[in-house]
Amino acid sequence: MSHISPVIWQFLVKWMTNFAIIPPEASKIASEMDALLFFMTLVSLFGLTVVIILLVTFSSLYSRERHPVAEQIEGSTLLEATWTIIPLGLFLVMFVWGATIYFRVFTPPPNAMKIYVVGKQWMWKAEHPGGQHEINALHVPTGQPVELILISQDVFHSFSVPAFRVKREAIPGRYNTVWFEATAPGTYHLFCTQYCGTAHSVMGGDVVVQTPEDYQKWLAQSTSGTSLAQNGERIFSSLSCAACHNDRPDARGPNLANVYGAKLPLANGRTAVVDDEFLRNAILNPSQHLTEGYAPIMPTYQGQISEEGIISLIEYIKNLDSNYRIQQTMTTPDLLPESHGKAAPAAQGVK
Amino acid sequence: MSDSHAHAHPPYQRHHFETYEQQKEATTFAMWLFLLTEIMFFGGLFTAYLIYRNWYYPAFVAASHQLDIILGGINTLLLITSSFTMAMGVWCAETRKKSGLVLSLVLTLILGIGFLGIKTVEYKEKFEKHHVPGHTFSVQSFIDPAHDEATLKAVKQGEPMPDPMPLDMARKTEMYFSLYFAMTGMHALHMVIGIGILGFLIVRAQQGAYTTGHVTMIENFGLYWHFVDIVWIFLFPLLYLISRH
Amino acid sequence: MSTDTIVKLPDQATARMPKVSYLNKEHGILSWLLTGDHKRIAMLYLISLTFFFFIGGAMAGLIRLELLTPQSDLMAMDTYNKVFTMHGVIMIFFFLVPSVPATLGNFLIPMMIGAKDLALPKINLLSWYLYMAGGALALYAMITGGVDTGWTFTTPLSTHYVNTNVITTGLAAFIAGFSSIFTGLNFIVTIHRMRAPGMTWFRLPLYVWSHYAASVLMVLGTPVVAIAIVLVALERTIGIGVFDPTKGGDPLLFQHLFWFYSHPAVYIMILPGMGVVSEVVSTFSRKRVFGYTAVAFSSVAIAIFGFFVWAHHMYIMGLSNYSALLFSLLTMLVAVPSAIKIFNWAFTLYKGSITFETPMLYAFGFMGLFTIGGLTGVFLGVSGTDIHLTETYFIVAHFHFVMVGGMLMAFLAGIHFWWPKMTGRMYPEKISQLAAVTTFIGFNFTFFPQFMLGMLGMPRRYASYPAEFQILNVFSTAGASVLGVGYLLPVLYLVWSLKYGAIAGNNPWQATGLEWQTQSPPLTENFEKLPIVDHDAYDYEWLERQNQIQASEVSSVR
Amino acid sequence: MTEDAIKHEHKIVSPIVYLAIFFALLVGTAVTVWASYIDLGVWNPIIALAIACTKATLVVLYFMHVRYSSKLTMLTVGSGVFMFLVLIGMTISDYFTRAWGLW
Ligand code: HEA
Ligand code: HEA
Ligand code: HEC
Ligand code: CUA
Ligand SMILES: [Cu+2]
Repeated sequence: MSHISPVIWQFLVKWMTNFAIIPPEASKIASEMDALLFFMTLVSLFGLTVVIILLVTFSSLYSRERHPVAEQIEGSTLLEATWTIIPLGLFLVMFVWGATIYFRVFTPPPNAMKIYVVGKQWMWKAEHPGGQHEINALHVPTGQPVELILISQDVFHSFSVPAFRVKREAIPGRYNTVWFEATAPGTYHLFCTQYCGTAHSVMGGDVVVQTPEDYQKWLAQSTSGTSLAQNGERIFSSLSCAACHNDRPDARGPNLANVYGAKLPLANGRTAVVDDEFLRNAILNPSQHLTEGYAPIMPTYQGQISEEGIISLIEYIKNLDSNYRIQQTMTTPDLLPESHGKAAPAAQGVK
Repeated sequence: MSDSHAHAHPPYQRHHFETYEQQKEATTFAMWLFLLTEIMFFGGLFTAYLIYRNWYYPAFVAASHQLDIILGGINTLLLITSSFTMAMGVWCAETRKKSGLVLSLVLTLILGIGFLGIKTVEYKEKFEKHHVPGHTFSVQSFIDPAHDEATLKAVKQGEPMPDPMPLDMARKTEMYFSLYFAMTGMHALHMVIGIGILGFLIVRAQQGAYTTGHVTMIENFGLYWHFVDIVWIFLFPLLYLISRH
Repeated sequence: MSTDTIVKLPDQATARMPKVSYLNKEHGILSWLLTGDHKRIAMLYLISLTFFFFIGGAMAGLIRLELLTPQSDLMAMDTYNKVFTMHGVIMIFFFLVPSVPATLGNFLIPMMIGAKDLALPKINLLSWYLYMAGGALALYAMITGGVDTGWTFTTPLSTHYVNTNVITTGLAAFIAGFSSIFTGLNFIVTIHRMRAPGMTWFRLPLYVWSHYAASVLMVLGTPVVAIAIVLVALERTIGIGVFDPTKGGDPLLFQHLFWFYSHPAVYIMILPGMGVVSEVVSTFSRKRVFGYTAVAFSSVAIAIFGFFVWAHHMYIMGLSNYSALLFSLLTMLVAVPSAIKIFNWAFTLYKGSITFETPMLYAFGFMGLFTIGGLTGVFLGVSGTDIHLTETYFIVAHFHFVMVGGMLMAFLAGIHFWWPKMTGRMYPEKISQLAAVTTFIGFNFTFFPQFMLGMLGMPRRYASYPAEFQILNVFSTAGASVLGVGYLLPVLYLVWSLKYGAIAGNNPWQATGLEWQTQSPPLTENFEKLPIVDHDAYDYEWLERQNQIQASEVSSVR
Repeated sequence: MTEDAIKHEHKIVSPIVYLAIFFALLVGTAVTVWASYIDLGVWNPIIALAIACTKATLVVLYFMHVRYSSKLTMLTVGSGVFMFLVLIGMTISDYFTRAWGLW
């Protein structure tokens, strides 16, 4: 739609949002979604009108007063074919159009900035890579694709921002992702839309869209002092991951530098792309995706690290572009496992 | 089948049917439809099994090796034999051999009870080894077989010592046992119900109720019993025989 | 409203109710509770279903009252959650799934195919007892603390995080499920094996076809939800881990198993209603249903394709994208047979001779509202738009349009249409037309605003909501009170008509079905002698000839 | 009961057939157990299932008389198997494609 006449589209959207028929459009995908919704509404109105016209005209033309004796008609293959094929065709158009949007919304672009969101009964916790934590709120900049990596600590939740027209369930045990690019600064509703127990209806808050400059300011203000990666580094050392994952020749575990995004050959002969989900699994269920050439000796950390802790670890591993940092970890005395607890500031997320 | 009843209604024909044949077809068809629901009922469990077996194959292998293949095999034989005796029961009813019918049913009953008896032994062993899912579940025998009594006993009897498993995979054996108990439990429940009905049938057969030409009851029960047998025919290789080599 | 009518009643001055009928063949409560007669069982169902409908309706009233204001002030959030859960559970499992099949289907299928009873009368009675047991259990669960999982029992919420009566309610649904399996099984057997001589498949009324399709869904779908519920119960009690992510289970698997039943279940709910509409539209336009075979086969197509689309309830849950593609495509396909039906009904009116008695009004209501509900279902079936609309009031509006605007209207159409057959007396026409119009208006006021709420993003299952949504919610609540009146009216005047209604005679509507060719209320064995069928369904010319023959017989006797 | 009703349905299966099937089942059981002890790689479960299916088919056809039954019964059994496969197959379609693009 918007391709046909931007002016009319703009007008329509303004009009509809002013009369509270659609929520404000605050993301790139929103206008496309609305275009499809608009198209489908038109088609539906058309179909409904046809049905109503048929019902009304026939009822008045052939009421018993006007038309006392019915004429028996078997049917008409031609007519029936018509009303099979036309709706089917229209539905298929909707299907294809909708599927393109669906794939778009759930396939984040590679350059997206990642924000982790953990849902739990009954709050949303957002973790920015810079270490900013938010509860029941989310700050995002305009003009920058943002990928949300969602997980739940307990039951199903669903992260919904009507103004962005995106929504994704946060489920336990697995990362789900969704992305959007905000366009209009402002404050929008954030809802939990999957029923999750008693306080489901108050599990939500605001999404604050800011210009990139304001966003930078906000980032600077609300930093907690440690970035996710730094926190991850602490966890890495306090759980002695580096005992195996280092670049020494006799290391028992694979080198983790630059592993993120790589195609990893697995022991079962397949390969796997290392993404967030893979890393999470590698830490919790290490023997399920054995890396080629290594023994299944890595212990599971299930039950020892919280979801936030895992997120920090992942963020740390992602940013490992050399083993320099691991070396650092190993040689910094107060971060060494033995002396842990004495000097190291407690890492967040270790249970 | 009966010439004396050529056109009069036999006593066991219900009033709303036109002919006995219609009644028989209707009830048999109904039984088949019921078995259809049973297929779907077990279908849910088989779906779950298939998925988790693919995800956690090593755990499934290790856990399945905890089952006693001899007991499982004997049980399979018992069930197959009971299916055979049941089929013979149907034949006896059709050919109006009352004592044969009663004998077949009693044999079926005994075999069925034997199956459940062995199942109880197996369940008991799972309890003792802490392999019942839930609070008492323990992965000890998988992560540390060298210190597991039951495993040691098996090793003494000539079985190879299993390798210890990584903890995370060992924990997934609980999934195997969840499915094991859900599937064999549902199957055993069907057996229990079947045995209950069998008891009733034996009494009625003794009174000669099914050797007068009215065989649908026996036939339909036969269908049920064979269905339960079929479920086991699948459960046995799926649960007991994973990668035994 | 047209004053012209097709109703042909016997002369009220001389008319008498039949001396013997299924209603007075035997007396005493026990003769009802132990009956094998499909018609009596249908009446038992009718009474118990109505009871459950009003319980569910009372819950709906509470929901709407709470939503009058943005805060959760009428009741605590917990209570609200319990209320909508019980509303959903009761309305789905104890009202809508059994509604038309167990009452009208039970009553009519044997009569329509010319049989004396359903094939398995004892199983039929058993179904009712199971239904009552399940219902009692659900009420018990409700009284002793309720349950707050939503009617979808989503894991792991239902398995690990709520401590309300999940198992009791699950068991209730389980038992009700078996009741519906037995009903469906009975119908299939009856339709296959009990047809009167000459009643070939393509002479069956479309009502029977649609019940056949719905029964197939009941038999094949229900067991899967049964096992899912069993697994949830086992997870709560002994702690097996099939759906538990902390034990390596996949909570989405529960969704698969649940919706494998619960999507087909929506067609279990709508198909019998479509059957009613076929009968009503044909009778009141005095015309054969346009394209009989297409309508018959579309029922079967809905039943078959209905099994292939369940994952459209899981688009945003983490279903694989490719799977979403597949299920979305199949959803588009399943929507088409419904469209065929709607247009075929519309064209049944073409060159008919139409009158507008109450059943027909409800049928018109059905066609309009179901079209809206169905088309909005397509909005949800399209994977892209579902992202915005899912879990909002758009869904709530969608399914109330199809279930209340569609099926409940069809149920009322059927009850009015066959009331004379079931009781031997007519309902009062004027007031019932008023009730029909009231429900239509009330319905639209209640649920149309919810589409807008959904578009705006108001999530469902919310006890409190942002203030900006209040206006539309007030509309909705106001509409619901009108709707409530619209549903209370029929209860009152139908009970009234039992005693004071006009005596209906065999065939007040001059309809063609076999059920109309016998006395009303019918004999216990339905027909005096086994009917032999030599004409197609909806053959109004045959009826005409039949009437002439009878008239000449009567005059010759005199 | 009329004569043609009898020949129309209801063939009495002879005990010899039952016995033969019984032995086939016993052999089948033995073969599955035996096959599970040899390493056939991916073929192990396939063979186990194939044998189980054969055994089940024998039971259905002979013990349950489907071979001698009406088309309707066969159709019923067929639709049961079909829906069973739909349930499993379409559910698996989700699990199978979840990791698409990731290997
Ligand atoms: C009677 C019940 C019933 C019926 C019949 C339907 C029918 C349909 N439903 Fe609905 N549905 C429910 C009851 C029902 N539904 C319920 C209870 C839920 C919510 C469950 C919960 O989560 O609690 C739900 C949820 C639901 C969802 C899940 C939404 C989500 O959770 O995200 C989807 C998605 O695809 C959907 C789709 C459809 C479709 C495509 C149809 C189709 O069958 C509709 C077909 C009909 C038509 C299409 C109308 C006729 C067409 C015409 C007249 C043609 C018009 C002409 C032109 C276009 C030219 N429904
Ligand atoms: C057959 C199915 C059916 C029927 C008929 C109805 C009928 C109605 N429903 Fe229902 N509804 C569902 C099935 C149904 N519903 C389901 C499955 C859900 C989802 C549950 C879930 O999320 O888990 C739902 C959820 C649901 C919600 C959403 C709750 C939420 O998500 O927070 C709402 C809100 O408006 C609602 C309203 C109504 C209304 C106003 C009616 C009206 O049509 C009812 C009109 C009838 C009456 C008003 C009764 C009249 C009687 C009286 C007035 C007597 C009263 C007596 C006393 C007070 C003692 N329903
Ligand atoms: C006892 C040694 C050991 C310890 C301690 C250990 N690992 Fe590993 N890790 C391994 C081995 C061996 C592998 C390769 C085999 C495998 O995939 O399981 C591995 C694989 C991985 C992988 C998969 C990526 C790849 O390149 O194969 C990740 C990610 C990982 N470990 C992270 C961690 C983290 C984070 C910690 C600490 C919390 C940790 N490991 C602790 C031994 C260890
Ligand atoms: Cu979290 Cu709803
Ligand atoms: Cu659906």
